[in-house]
Amino acid sequence: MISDLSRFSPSAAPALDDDQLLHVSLGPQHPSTHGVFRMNVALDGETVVSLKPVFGYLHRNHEKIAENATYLSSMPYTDRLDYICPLSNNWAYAQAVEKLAGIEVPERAEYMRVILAELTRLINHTAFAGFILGDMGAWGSALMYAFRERELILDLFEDLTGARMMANFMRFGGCRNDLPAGWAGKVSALVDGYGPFLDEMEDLLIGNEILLSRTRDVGALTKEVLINGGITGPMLRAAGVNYDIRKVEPYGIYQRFDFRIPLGETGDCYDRIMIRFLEMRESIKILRQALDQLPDGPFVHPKAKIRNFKPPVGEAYARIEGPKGELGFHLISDGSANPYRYRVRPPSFINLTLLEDMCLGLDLADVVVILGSIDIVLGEVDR
Amino acid sequence: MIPLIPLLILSPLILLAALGAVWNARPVHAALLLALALALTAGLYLTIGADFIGLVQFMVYVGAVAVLIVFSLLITRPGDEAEELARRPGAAVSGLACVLPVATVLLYAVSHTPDLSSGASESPTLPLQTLGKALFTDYAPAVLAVGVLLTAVMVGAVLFARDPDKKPPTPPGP
Amino acid sequence: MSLLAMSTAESSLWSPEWLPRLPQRLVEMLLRNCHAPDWLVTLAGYAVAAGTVVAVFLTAFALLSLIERKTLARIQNRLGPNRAGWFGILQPVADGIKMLTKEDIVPAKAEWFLHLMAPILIVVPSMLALGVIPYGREWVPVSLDLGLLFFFAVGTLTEVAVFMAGWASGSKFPMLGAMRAISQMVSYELPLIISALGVIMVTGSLSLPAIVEHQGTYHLGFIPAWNVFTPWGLTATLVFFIASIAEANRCPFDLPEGESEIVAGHMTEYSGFKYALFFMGEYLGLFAISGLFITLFLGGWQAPLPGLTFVPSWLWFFAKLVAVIFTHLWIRGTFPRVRMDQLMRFAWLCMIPMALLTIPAAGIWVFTGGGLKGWLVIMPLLLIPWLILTTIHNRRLAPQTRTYTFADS
Amino acid sequence: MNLFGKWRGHSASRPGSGQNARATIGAPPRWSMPGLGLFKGLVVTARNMMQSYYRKDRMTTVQYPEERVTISPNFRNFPFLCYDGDDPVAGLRCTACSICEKECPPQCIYIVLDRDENGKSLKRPKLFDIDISVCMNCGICAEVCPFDSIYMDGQYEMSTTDRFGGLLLGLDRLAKSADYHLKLRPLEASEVAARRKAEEAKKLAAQAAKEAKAKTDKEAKAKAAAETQTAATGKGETA
Repeated sequence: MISDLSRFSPSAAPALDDDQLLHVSLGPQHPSTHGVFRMNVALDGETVVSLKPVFGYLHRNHEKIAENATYLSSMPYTDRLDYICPLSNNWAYAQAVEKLAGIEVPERAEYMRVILAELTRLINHTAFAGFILGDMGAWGSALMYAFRERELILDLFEDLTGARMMANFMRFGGCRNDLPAGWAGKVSALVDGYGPFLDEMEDLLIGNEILLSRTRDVGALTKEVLINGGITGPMLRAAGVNYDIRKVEPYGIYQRFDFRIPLGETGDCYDRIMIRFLEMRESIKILRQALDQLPDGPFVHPKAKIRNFKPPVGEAYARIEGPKGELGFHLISDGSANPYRYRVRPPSFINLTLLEDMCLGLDLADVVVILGSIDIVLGEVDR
Repeated sequence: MIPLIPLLILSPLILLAALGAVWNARPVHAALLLALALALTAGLYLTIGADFIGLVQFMVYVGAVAVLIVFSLLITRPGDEAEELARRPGAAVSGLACVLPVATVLLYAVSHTPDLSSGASESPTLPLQTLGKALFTDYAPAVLAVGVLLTAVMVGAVLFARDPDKKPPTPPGP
Repeated sequence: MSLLAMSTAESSLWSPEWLPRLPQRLVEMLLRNCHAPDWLVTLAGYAVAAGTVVAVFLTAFALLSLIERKTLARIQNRLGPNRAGWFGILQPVADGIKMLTKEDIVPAKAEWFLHLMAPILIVVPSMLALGVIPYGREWVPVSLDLGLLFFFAVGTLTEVAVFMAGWASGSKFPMLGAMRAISQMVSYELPLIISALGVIMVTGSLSLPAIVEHQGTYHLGFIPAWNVFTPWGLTATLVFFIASIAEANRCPFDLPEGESEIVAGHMTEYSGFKYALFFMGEYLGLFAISGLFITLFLGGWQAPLPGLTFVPSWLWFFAKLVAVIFTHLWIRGTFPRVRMDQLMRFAWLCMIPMALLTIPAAGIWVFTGGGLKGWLVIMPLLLIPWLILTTIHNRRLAPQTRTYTFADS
Repeated sequence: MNLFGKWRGHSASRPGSGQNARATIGAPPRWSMPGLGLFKGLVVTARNMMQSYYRKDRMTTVQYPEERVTISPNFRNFPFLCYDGDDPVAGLRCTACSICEKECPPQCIYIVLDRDENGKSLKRPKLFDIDISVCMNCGICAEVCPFDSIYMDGQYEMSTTDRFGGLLLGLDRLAKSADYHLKLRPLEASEVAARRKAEEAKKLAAQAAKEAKAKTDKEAKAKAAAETQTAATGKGETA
């Protein structure tokens, strides 16, 4: 149980002929892979010599469909990008269209959006903690605890948006409907109960020696590599790069809240887990402030159009700090009811690009943990 | 009286398994047949009342030696080298050189054993304590020599398996 | 009528202590009454005794497959299977029917004979091992002088079986699983056997009933003289327990079948009843190793307090078995899996040194005659190396300083 | 038993912004008992196991179908068509304008306008099909409908053994009364009903005004016509 990688260094792995290696296809039907992701791994013993990710099994032509549909009809499709956190996707897309058409968002809607986005962050990071334990072979206990809390938030979403996951809630210029009576109170009750739950999860995970030895010094890359690879989100911050779009390029009303960005040092899998836990604590802080300050007013801009929406000719890129990283939407309008070009910058997909660099020279078992620590959702990778 | 029936059943089986182990072209099958031969030999010991020897034979030879052979086959993935080795001109000579002394010793031992069917009327059961005492008093030098040999082998194996250059993994640069 | 007369004469036959051997006794009596030859009586007696053990443990296996799911479900705040019968009690039956009716698939590249033999060879040694464990004062299916040796000897057969399963499947994941399984079993058999040596030294016998008898007294009138309550015994208990988890391929050492990495290891290419046999072999192995653990360290069938001896001894054994198996389930519900190199390192750098230390410690214990003097001499002998080992571990493994910065802007 | 130092409550203990605050997490004890973290994990799972016997809120599952969670009234599933009164055909609010058909993201709505024999629109659907195997429950059709006709249903037990016909809902299965809507979502439905009533009243008033105007117009026209006629006749007479 001693994680001393030096004995198993990649540099010591002798160069072998291809036919001496064991070629294993992990996925698309494999119990470890998230969704239908596939890795073609060449093993020397159990040491990874090469790893080729294969994806596209869940490709749904999202971008092309969006170019042939009205602006509003793409909104429900964004739910299905990263289906763990649909509301942040909604926000990113709504923001892009608002930028394109120059639509104002009322105060109350901004607060609602912040509350929903931070709840989504809680969902994502909680589920992540459960999933990574599953990847390490724990028999689902952490996952069940995580999903129990996630269910509570999903109940709130259902009450507000009508759907647990596929919310389709944000509209250009606000939100679809106002908060139901008593909803804000329920959120603050949930936020108050979330701290103890996080304490429990930390007891279960953070000090666990097996988890420590499985995750420490596994899958670390230098800051430079991560930045050059375009990695964003908790993965980048775990390596100590202070890059959070909520601070770097504040959108919505994030500059009104007092919160901090946790940064790690080494960027290994353990730091990635820890950063997510710390981010959840910060999200709770944001949620408390937002709930306190929630103003009255319209939930959508009164002049926002639902039918016959045609933004002026132009181009817009809007990005938010999604739970998994920078989520951006790039839209080009030719003045018609459909976008001329519609492009998503998916954090999962881009974070996945350095998978092989992280895995080389490590064990097969580490590959699974590293893939888990990247936190991908195949809906977003394959689009 | 040594039970004759198990001997008659087991000995041909042991011989067959041993011959199979020698002649089988597939190394894994040969190793498994060797394990079978060793296990059957353990059975032979058990039938003549040498329980301790039988069980130790089973545990050490089937459980450890055969498994190690099999394991080394697994990690080395032998291809055609085995056949190639067998076709070498010196193979027969070196094989004979190994077999002859062993066979001589065995034949000598068998021919000098007193007639068991008349002499030992019942199977001699040796108490474990006696065995242990004998091992650590009369045969202590032999035990020590074996211990030294095994230690040397183990140290050698550790040194052999050690990685010569211990560099920490450096993440790939930009 | 004579049967009844005999049974009333042998009144002990009807005491609860004899209950598990009742079938054996009855068959023997019946045969004797029919003037069967002695060898037939003995043979039939053994057969019935073996049948009893098999029946008991197959029932226990069925129950455990349900209880495991129920316990894990409760740990995860679910209810577990509760649809088949009352509280899901018929779930094992449903599972069995499902397994039996499933298609048996043999891969095209498989060696069909070895592929078929492997599941059988997994079950047989576990059953054999169950035969030598003393379950009660009067219930020892086969009392061997070399019981412990027999147990370990047949236990080694599972390694060959696992190898056969992995190799004969002609597939990659089973091969990886077999490699992992063999290296793990070979590594953990050492601490397992070495930690049992202390018990042999103290008892002076390899016979399992003798080992239990030796733990039958009570210190100060209430502390049972189990081996776990001695300094060397405590160390050996911990080492043996951890090694037994690894031998039984249970979490957190379930690498050979680590499902998130290598699908199901050596069992990947098995389906239907062959898979069920693997499952059965694994559970029977768990029973056997836990039974041995209880016998060696937890006093076997001895009651935990002198006043509690009126309870039949085999009930105590099974109560302890339930406790040990619950611990296994609890661990499975909590821990993630370790990695291969960590597993080996842990075996060679931590388990084997500590196991080796129990041998001189047990020797000193016998030499000093136990008691306070024994404790005083042995504690430093075990504690100092343990402190050194944990310090080494702390440097490498235990939480090192990690500083997380909070950027305000 | 907090092995990992000051890592909880760090926000309170770390005042002052501007410079980066540092928190040491992940425990730097000089010597710690190996296995303590594992033990803490065991305590957590044991506590959860015990609580699962007496705390309902700990449970992650419910025993559906015997036990059901209460569904939020806002829950939406598949669309339905609303009709007023008792007649699903005559009272249907839908005018077959096809806005929902156009806006539907997965294009699962199919509408055919009903026409009379002259080819004139009857402003009602002849065919209105929703393929709920395609529908993704987004609710955009309900949102864009200008006639308060299409709403999202809360019915979720819709499994069927017929993959094709059973999942293609026609007018007969889609049409549901306004009372059903009121029962399903009282808040939304009563709002809609009030608005419709007001609109109806306004419409009626407008109609009345229009009719009155038309009447006056007609009268005026008739008068004018009569005048012209008399004039014409007068002319004719004169001619």
